[in-house]
Amino acid sequence: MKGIARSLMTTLSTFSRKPVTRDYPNVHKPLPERDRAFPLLLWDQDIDEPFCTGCHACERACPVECMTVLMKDNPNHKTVGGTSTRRKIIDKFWIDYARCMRCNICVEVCNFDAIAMNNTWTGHEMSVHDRKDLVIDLQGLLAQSRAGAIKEWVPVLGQTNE
Amino acid sequence: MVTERAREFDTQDLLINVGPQHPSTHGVFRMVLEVDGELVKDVIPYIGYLHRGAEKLCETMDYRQGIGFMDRTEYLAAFNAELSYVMAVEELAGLEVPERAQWIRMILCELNRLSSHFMFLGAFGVDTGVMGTPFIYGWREREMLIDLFEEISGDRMMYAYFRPGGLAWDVTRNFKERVREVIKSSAQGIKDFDGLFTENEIFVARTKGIGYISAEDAIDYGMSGPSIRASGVPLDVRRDEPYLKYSEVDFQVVTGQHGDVFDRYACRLQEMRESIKIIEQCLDKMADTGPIMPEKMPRMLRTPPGEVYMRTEAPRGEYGIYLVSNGGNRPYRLKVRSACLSNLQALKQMSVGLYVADAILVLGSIDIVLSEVDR
Amino acid sequence: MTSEEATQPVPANDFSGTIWAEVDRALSGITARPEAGVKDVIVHIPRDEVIAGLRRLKADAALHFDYLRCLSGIDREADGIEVVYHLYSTDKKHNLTVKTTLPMDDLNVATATTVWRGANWLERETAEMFGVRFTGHPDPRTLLMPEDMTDVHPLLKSHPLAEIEVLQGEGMGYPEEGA
Amino acid sequence: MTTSLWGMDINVWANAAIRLQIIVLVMTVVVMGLIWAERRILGRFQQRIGPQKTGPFGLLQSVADAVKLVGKEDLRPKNADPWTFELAPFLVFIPIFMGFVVVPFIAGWNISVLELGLLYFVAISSVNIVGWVMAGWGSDNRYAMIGGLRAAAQSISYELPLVLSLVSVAMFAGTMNLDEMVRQQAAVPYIVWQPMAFAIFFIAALAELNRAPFDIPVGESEVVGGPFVEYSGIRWSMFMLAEYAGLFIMAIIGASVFLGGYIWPFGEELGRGWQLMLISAKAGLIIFVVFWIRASLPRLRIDQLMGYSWKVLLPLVLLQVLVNGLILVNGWSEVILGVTGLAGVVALVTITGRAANRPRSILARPAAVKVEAA
Repeated sequence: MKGIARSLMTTLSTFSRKPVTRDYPNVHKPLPERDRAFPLLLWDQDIDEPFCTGCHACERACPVECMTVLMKDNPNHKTVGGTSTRRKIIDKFWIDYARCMRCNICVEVCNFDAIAMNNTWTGHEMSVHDRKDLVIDLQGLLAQSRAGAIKEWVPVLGQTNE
Repeated sequence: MVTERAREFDTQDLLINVGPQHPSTHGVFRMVLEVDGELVKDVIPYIGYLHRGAEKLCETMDYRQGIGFMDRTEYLAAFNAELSYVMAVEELAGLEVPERAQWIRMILCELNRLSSHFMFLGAFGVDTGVMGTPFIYGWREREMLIDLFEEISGDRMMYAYFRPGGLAWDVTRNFKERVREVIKSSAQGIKDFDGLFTENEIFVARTKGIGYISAEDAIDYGMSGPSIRASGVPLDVRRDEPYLKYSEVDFQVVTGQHGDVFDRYACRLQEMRESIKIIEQCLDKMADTGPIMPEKMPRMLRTPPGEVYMRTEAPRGEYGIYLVSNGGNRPYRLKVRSACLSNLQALKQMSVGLYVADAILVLGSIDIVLSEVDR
Repeated sequence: MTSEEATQPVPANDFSGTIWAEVDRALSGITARPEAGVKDVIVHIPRDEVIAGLRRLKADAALHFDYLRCLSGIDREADGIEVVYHLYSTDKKHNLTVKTTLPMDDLNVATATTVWRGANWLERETAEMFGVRFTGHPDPRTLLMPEDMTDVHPLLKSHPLAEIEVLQGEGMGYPEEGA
Repeated sequence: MTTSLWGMDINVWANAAIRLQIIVLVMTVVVMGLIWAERRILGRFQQRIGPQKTGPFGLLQSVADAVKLVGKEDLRPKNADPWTFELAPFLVFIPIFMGFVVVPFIAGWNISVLELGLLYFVAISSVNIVGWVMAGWGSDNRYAMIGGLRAAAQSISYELPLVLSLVSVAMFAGTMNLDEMVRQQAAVPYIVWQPMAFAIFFIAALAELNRAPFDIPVGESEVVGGPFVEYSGIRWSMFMLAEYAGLFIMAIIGASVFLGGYIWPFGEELGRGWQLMLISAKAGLIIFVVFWIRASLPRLRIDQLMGYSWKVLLPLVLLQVLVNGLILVNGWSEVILGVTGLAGVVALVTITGRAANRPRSILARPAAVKVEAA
């Protein structure tokens, strides 16, 4: 019976401890900087256009082929009287969040630091009624960064803490 | 006598279908129990409900892309699964992993072992019939560990953090303090489980002496991990064929003596204490800064033709990756040697002749993860 | 080990420092061809003799390969299918890889369940994935695949991987794709 | 045939009907409260909060659940035996509520004072086994059938120690009238003279109510809910209602028979409200322990469960009856009763401990492969 008593005492000791419940939908725990939700595109606030040039690097590297990228000539390029140094720029971009497996490879292969994993709660709470709604277009992908609502973390492969 | 009676009353054995949606099958495992009253006469396991063809998929992906799929074959101990995979690639490509990266890998794998075993303790406790308490204890501690993994790798379960050659990026700056904090909380969790179960008479009466498998049988079935060590076979890849820095740390290979359900439980509990010891040693020996990837990494990793069978000790046993390369940037053939699959084969031998309730415990004590069994 | 070393085929007579000498002794009378692997020695044994060879490797006192780590297949396309046995000795702590090659038109090999019971499910998996028939197998059902799917062998290179379906439902797809 | 209710003289049957109606209504609320309490208490034992969203402290959670259950479709499996399946919940539900007829809540307030109240209670409370078996059989589900048969075996086995433990108290009290028994405890509750009977009563009551660690008929991890695996909606909620009403009635009976009911330690002069508080506190304590045990102990196996009843509880409680008889017939001091009772508790604990720690049938084997020093 000693063991049963010990077991009862164990539960009694947890009874007196503070509950560990996180009141999830009401209280969101702070997410770490590196948190990985779904990828989104970043907005170059200085020139007011996306960083993405539509180079297809991420599309090719994606293991699950969830991206579709189309590029166009940049109408804002210097040669045509604009302010941008980007000759090509993203025209259309779709990411199927339903298929994305959040492996971070697209971020690593991007040469322009134009794509990042969403590290805010908006990136996690994506439930929709129809799978179709998880295919996000360019506007949707850029919206959060354009509004400045994200402090992105773009990891560099093999980067150390020096 | 019995057969005569059976003829007289025309009795027949009852077939009970346990799973794939039964609460105690830990996923989508299905077994058909042939019972006579409450006694199990035969067990017919069915697996494959979670087969996603990870091996075939990896043949079409380059080495980096495959990492994400390895996570998904072993979702409770994804670091360990990744480790086998990236080490197989490193072994083939002849990559030298920086020392610091090895220490970090080791710490993360041992932490993952802790989190996986907490999950086992919780689920197994619920199998024995405690209303939810062990499960919440397990989740509580696992949550701490997972939060740490999230801080480091960015994801809670599918880390995709190890890369051929090292690590994707460095750990957080307060890594050591955070790990110390977390293992302190884990030690408390182990204490809680110890208090809840180890001496509890009912638990002892339920688990001791059932689900027996002898050392010879366990070896014959190819069991591994705590399931075989409980039978008294000190089979541990970490010590027999040390990888990473396991030869430089001091730890015990925990073995049981009886090969029953209780020993499998006790082995895991003790193994968690050993894991904490390993982590503490790693923290002491690990450098604070240093490279985590080799100096020169090719943009697209190619391996020379050849093959390697890389084995590591995952929480559930030997997680092996058989990687065959034909010189390209992707595996020619990838075989995942699943510890659970081999452990599960012995289920029938362990459960026949027991009560239905015991058969559930035996299944729980093997600690299966169906994504690893089915891949 | 650098990549150069790994690619260099070790001369067939240079297996010093490996367990090949022991294996050669244990397998006397059985055709066996060694090959250097990255970690373990690989031994090729013809199909007809492989089970006898495995049994001897297990029974041999000095080798005592009592533990079957893994059993799998490799589709070498025109060269047939290789059945690979990874062996381990729990007390002597050494490894060996045994391979046998089956020609594509005759995928039969005797079962290893008579040597290790643990080969049971591994062989079932290999059988359904590659279409290899393990003669004498006590339980030749499918393992991971549906019970009636005995004519499809997904891990063969000839078996196509399904296209990632662009449409995820009726009338769905990337809007304005290719526009 | 008239009797008095709130100062009015009314027909005795009408009186009973009115009182029973009140009981059923109050009990439904009490059961909801119990379910809420169990969830909150289990939550705290597991270091979480429990229901907290519906109403203050989640108090309305049970109401919300009840509304949901009532609104749910009442499913019946195609191959189920319609009559057995539909009738079973009532056969579980009604006997439990009929048990409330004799329960002495407070002084002068029970539905009916029966001279053989205790006998009536033990008789009526065992009828619901029929309902369990019917539910198990009628569902056409193998889990349900195993669960139903387990329930039958278990209830029959534990009925005996339960009844005999009450018998030993009745012998001591010299009456089976529950009201009378409570009044006799004004000075000293019976638990002092009959500690072992109380221990056995508590254990057997746990088993009778299918509570942990004796919840094998409904064992979630084995038979997935047992007899009511196929029930849904209102019928399922009737099982739940019966389960918690049974828990409550057992706690009240235990508090009345062993812990001095509404009388001890403050005497009979206490106001009715305080009496209600007192009995609620005592019953609440028993219920809390039941919840506590549920949060801590694993489930027994069927053979261990049966063995424990027949090999441990039954002989001990029979011995208690014998000792009681001996002492009462010879007119020895009550103190001997208390001492022997305590000795019995010690024996119970020792035997239980030894039974659980029996050496394994498997002998320890030296490691098959030599362990080398790490």
